[in-house]
Amino acid sequence: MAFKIDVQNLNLFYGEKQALFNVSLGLPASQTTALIGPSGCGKSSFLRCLNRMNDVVPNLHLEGKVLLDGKDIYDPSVDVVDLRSHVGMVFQKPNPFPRSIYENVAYGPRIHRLFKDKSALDQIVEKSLTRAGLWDEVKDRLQQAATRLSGGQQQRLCIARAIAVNPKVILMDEPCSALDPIATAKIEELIDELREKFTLVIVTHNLQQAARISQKTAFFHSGYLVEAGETGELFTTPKDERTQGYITGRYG
Amino acid sequence: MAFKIDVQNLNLFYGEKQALFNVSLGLPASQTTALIGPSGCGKSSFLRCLNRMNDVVPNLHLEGKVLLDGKDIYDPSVDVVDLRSHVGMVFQKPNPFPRSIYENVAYGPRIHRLFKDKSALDQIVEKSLTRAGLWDEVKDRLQQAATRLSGGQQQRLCIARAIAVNPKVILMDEPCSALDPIATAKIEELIDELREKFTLVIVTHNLQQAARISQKTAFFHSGYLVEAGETGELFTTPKDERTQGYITGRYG
Amino acid sequence: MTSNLRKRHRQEKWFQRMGLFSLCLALLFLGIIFGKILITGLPAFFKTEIEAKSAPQHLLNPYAQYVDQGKWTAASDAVDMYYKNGYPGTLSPQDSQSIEALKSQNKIRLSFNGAFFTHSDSSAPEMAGIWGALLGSLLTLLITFLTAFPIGIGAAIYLEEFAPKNSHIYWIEATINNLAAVPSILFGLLGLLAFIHFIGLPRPSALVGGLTLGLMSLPVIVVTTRASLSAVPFALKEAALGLGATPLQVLFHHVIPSALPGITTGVILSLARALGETAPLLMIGMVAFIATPPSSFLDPATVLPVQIFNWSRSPEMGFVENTSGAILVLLLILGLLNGLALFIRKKFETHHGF
Amino acid sequence: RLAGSSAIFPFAARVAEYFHYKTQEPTPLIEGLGTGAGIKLFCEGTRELDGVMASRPFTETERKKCEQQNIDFQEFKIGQDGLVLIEKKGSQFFPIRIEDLRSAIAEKVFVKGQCLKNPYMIWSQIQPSFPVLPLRILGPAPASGTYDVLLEKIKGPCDSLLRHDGIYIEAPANENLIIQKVLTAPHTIGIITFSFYEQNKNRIRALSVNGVLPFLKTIQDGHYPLSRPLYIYIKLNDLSDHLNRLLYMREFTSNDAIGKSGYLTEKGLIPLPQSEQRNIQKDLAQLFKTGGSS
Amino acid sequence: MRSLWVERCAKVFFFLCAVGTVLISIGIVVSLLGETFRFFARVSVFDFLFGLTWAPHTLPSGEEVGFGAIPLFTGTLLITSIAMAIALPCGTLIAVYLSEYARPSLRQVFKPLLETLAGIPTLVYGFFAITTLAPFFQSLGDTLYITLSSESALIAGLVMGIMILPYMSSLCEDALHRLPHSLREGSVGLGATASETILRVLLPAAFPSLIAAFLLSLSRAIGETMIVVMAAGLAANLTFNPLEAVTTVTVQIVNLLTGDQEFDNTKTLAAFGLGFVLFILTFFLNILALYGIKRHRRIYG
Ligand SMILES: Nc1ncnc2c1ncn2[C@@H]1O[C@H](COP(=O)(O)OP(=O)(O)OP(=O)(O)O)[C@@H](O)[C@H]1O
Ligand SMILES: Nc1ncnc2c1ncn2[C@@H]1O[C@H](COP(=O)(O)OP(=O)(O)OP(=O)(O)O)[C@@H](O)[C@H]1O
Ligand SMILES: [Mg+2]
Ligand SMILES: [Mg+2]
Repeated sequence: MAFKIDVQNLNLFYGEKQALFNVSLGLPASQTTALIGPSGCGKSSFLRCLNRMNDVVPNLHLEGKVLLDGKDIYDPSVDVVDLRSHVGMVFQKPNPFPRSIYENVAYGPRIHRLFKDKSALDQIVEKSLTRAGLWDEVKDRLQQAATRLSGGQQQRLCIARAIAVNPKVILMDEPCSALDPIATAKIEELIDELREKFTLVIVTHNLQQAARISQKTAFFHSGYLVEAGETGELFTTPKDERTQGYITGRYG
Repeated sequence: MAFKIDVQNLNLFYGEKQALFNVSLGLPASQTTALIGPSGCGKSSFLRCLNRMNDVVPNLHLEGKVLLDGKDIYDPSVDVVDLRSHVGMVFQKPNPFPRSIYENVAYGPRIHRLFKDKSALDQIVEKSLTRAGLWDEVKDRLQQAATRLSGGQQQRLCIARAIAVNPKVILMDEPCSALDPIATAKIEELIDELREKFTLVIVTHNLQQAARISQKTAFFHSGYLVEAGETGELFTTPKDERTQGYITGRYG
Repeated sequence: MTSNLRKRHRQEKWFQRMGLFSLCLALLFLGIIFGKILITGLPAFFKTEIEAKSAPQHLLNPYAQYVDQGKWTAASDAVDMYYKNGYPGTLSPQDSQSIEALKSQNKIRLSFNGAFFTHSDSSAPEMAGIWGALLGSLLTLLITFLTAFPIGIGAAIYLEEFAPKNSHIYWIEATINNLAAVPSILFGLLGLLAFIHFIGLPRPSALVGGLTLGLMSLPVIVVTTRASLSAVPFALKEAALGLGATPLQVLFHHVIPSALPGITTGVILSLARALGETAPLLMIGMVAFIATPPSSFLDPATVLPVQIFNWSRSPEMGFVENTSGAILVLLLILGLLNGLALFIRKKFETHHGF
Repeated sequence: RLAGSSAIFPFAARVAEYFHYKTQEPTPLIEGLGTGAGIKLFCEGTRELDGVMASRPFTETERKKCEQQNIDFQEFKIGQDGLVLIEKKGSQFFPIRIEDLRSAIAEKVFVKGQCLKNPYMIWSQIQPSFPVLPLRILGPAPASGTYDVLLEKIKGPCDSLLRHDGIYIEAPANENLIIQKVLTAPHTIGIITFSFYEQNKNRIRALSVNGVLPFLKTIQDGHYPLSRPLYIYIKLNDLSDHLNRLLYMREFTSNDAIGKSGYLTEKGLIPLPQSEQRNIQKDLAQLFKTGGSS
Repeated sequence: MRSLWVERCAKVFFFLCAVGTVLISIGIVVSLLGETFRFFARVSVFDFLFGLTWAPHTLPSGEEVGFGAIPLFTGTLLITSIAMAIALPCGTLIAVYLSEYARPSLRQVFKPLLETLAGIPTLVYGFFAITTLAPFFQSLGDTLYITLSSESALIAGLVMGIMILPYMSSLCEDALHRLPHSLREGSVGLGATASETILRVLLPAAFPSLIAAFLLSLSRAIGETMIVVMAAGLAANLTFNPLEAVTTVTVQIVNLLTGDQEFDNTKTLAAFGLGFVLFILTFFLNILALYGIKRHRRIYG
């Protein structure tokens, strides 16, 4: 099976401290992969390796390979700016720019010059917002400040913003943890739709959520990838007893 | 049935905006009552009325009665400082004082002068920490800064701090939402034990949690108390269709 | 790599370089200024001395005949300049010859200028020192502190913790913010009218200077204190309130301790600013020749920056050195104050776990 | 305790120190507030001022104010101050006349029977013999006493101020800076007081005015046209309790101070002619008598 | 119940402190107003505010002439604009560099350094700027065949710019540093370069604080006295040519009040008139800033 992203023997160090131990994981295209595990096990660290968001962290040291479409993204020839336009990211807390809704979505296309004229840009914005299920709610107030949207709307706006640059992969780090159930439900629905076009990787604390939305699940524990596999299988018949302990809630 | 706290026809206004509409709810002694409902429905507002934490909010206006052991806490003769020593509160995010663990727990007894001498205070601290299930973990480092504890430990410390003034009622506003599953499990266990001595009121977003730990559940919706009753009953045979919609996850 | 991408990277590099360039440019200018201060100021810490008996009177400092200054006596300003810089000034050719003669006899020497730190102002640069001004600055600053600190903190606490959020308070806030930006010279005018003309306090005393600078520092202290008070997480106050603490207990047990590093640094920095202020003090007449160091707040006093200002416009060449020397001392004190502020901030910063 | 003109400030301070060393009395306090502020304080009567330093005589209103407050005072003209036109040593020297100076710095000049806005931009426009250099003159600012003196001295048929079109530059009250600027910008003429000139003689050079160079002597005997008198006014109220005032003035007017080679003369104060000096000393002696008896 | 009156007293004390602070403001206005009125009794407001000549003088006829403050304000404006033209871009760039590009260790060294520099008395800058920088710029001008006189607005402005620079960049750095990290992540995660993040996200987001920093620096420049006392002349030329000498309001205030004029004379009263206008000016600037910030907050939360 060809993975969209293939991580091979990844070791990650924050200074002296090793945060990831020899992690190998393939992320299949057009599927949603959920990363679960107790707090501090390295889920976020792993996720951030996938689009080199870790680059700016001081003293960070990394070994191993991360192949995107077969090409190592840590190769010196790879341009990280370009890479991130292919691998988008959505964060735990919605972080819209303090500008208008329109500008938020137009930001990515603008910096990457993905459009010819104003109307093309308008189209991109509309399409992205529609995909993110936000268009109907905001179409009359595109010029309004994005920060005045509700939390769930903001998070969907962030997703729209990420979609707008037309990435291949979208990484999400606990996108729903700051949201209430209704907003969460909307986002889950959205994730399910997006799967068709994008490869999705989602970190979540919520096992039910992982079970609901993902096709593949990877369980991390204190820096090790303990188990990964088809979601249904992993939740029903975990092979490792640590996985079992975690998903039954007996243990972290 | 005599309620520890009996709320009668409570209307709450933030300036012009009404946040609670004619809420009447009795909170039985030595039981845990869970408050559930979608975001913004007024759970926190309601909870904060119970120990007048809302007093500092500007433009707040309140009608109705809140009886604690039959006495209206909004009566002008009631001293709010005294009231709060009877009705403790634990918040969503653990908020220990930036002092030692010992000082955190000792703070309440100190300001209320609840002890005779140093050894009595030591005893109070030990007892509270033991009740909060934290004593074994911290007994060797009571003088260490509380902020260096992990999130779950901090939250238990906050509970210990609330217990230390020997309140009758403890209010908790989403005490586990910032915690990982293991820490959550520990807190839930603790809540279950505390119920024997205290009357507990807990706001939570997590329906499973509400079902696990509470004896009575109240469902709020956009400022109205839609339904309240025995937890098992409410979750299995909700009377209102809004309740039904919410607990089946179909609807906010 | 597409051309678009290459262009963006080029822009990126240029932008970064511009930042670095600005930084270097600013450092360069400041470096020039400080280098110059150091070069002109250092000689002020040394002075020329002559063996009193062997030299003509007029080569010695003008007061040599009235006070016995021991075997070695400070030479006159002109000799000092000549000996240090070979700069003839107002010396006659005979004078230079006699200095050369003294030199060959080892009866003239350069020694550490202790008098610069122990003497007060004098009209003769070779005898002038900064002690009186330093003491004046200290007394003035003390008054500034005593007035601005309690009132400033009190006002900040009221506005941040107790004030109702209504339009009156809004105007009070706006006014205080404005005051923080009002030119310092206007505080000088206020001091002149209020303290001297209206109340009739003695002038030029540390009291009036201190009060004037106090007025000036007050709004700054209010603003910085408010900033650090508002940085105290609300959760902390909630926690204490929830335990049944009174508002005052919350304030003194939690809010102020948490905000203390910020408050102290703010206060120290505003005092540092008051220490270096000249213009408002010119207005209230602290431009004075005061040879006796002040011994109380009502005594005539001047402050270091005003002394510097005064010296800088004196005709004698020696005062140029003295000016720079005094500036060096002033900078040193400011540096120490800033260091102290930094130390306090680093040392006592509370780390909230949330 | 004296306050007033900053022009007399250095002299008064120097005398104060000698006074201290000679009599062992505390050093008097000298404040350089400016003549106006000094007189205001003096005449308000509430202050402890014993005297005021002035670079101009009292005006009528000031006298009246003092009278209202019952303040008696005695005027002492203690010397003169010369204004020196300086240039950087080594620049081209040219003798200047008062009329030339007027043409250079007045706002309106008298040309062909008319008062016109000053048209001169280059020295040689004023006098063909002058160098072909742009006019650039640094001098006192309007609020200072020196400015008024300058204005008075160059008074011509047109009642005019000094020009402010950038040619006459009103410099800050810090003459060291004027000297600095003259040194760094060649072809600039500075107008400074004699004491500063004395201290910096080796770097700058004076221009002759009406053919007279500024020396102690020429200013003293009035040949040099640009000079102004300096005064000290001493309060006479309760003189018997404040004999120090007179003692101080005795020091000030002694030969040691303003004599031919007195220490103030070395500092650049232009002493009075012998006869006038003797008169002042006599006045002072008189005061000693009456002050002591009353 | 317990020590209720202590709570009350404390509250009253704090309130009085706040009121006291405001009283200072009122004190300034009132004290200036009295003298200002006396001044305007002699010189008409119109002549003062719109007159083009500043050369205070009483004609023998008793007429007061030359009290036109326009040259002082244009002079202030000119010097301040030059100063801000330096401090604004340089200050922002330095702030951006320290906050976004520099290694944390570098930042730790430079931040306190900036704060220390910002606190240096302007007298120091004034004195040495004139004795070192002015000749430097002058010779620089000479090599470029520009006559830069040492009291030209340009040099005074440059020096003031350099003086303001540490203050400005320190304030801006604070503003940038306070921005949540999530904003940077959001932008970088979309594939923006650092400069794009800064220019399009961070600076707009920090806009209110930047404006506040700018206006604080501006007020400081407008109110700056000692540098101009030492650097620029006192020549009240009505000009916008930065190569000519101009003067500023604050300098004139010092000059008028420490001069040899008779005290209750129109010239000295003019100082209070100038002070009053200056106060109104800074007040207005700050209200403007406050309004701008509020507006921005209202739009962008
Ligand atoms: N910048 C950093 N420097 C040093 N250590 C770090 C850094 N970031 C994370 N770590 C450490 O690396 C480990 C993994 O952290 P990571 O944030 O990836 O965990 P996580 O699984 O995302 O946890 P959570 O569920 O709480 O978000 C933790 O022990 C953490 O303390
Ligand atoms: N201080 C306040 N001023 C004005 N309105 C407020 C204030 N606090 C809360 N509200 C409003 O009152 C309503 C109820 O808020 P509340 O915080 O009680 O909801 P909640 O049920 O706790 O929601 P959540 O689950 O998100 O915490 C909301 O619409 C909220 O916007
Ligand atoms: Mg994480
Ligand atoms: Mg809530």
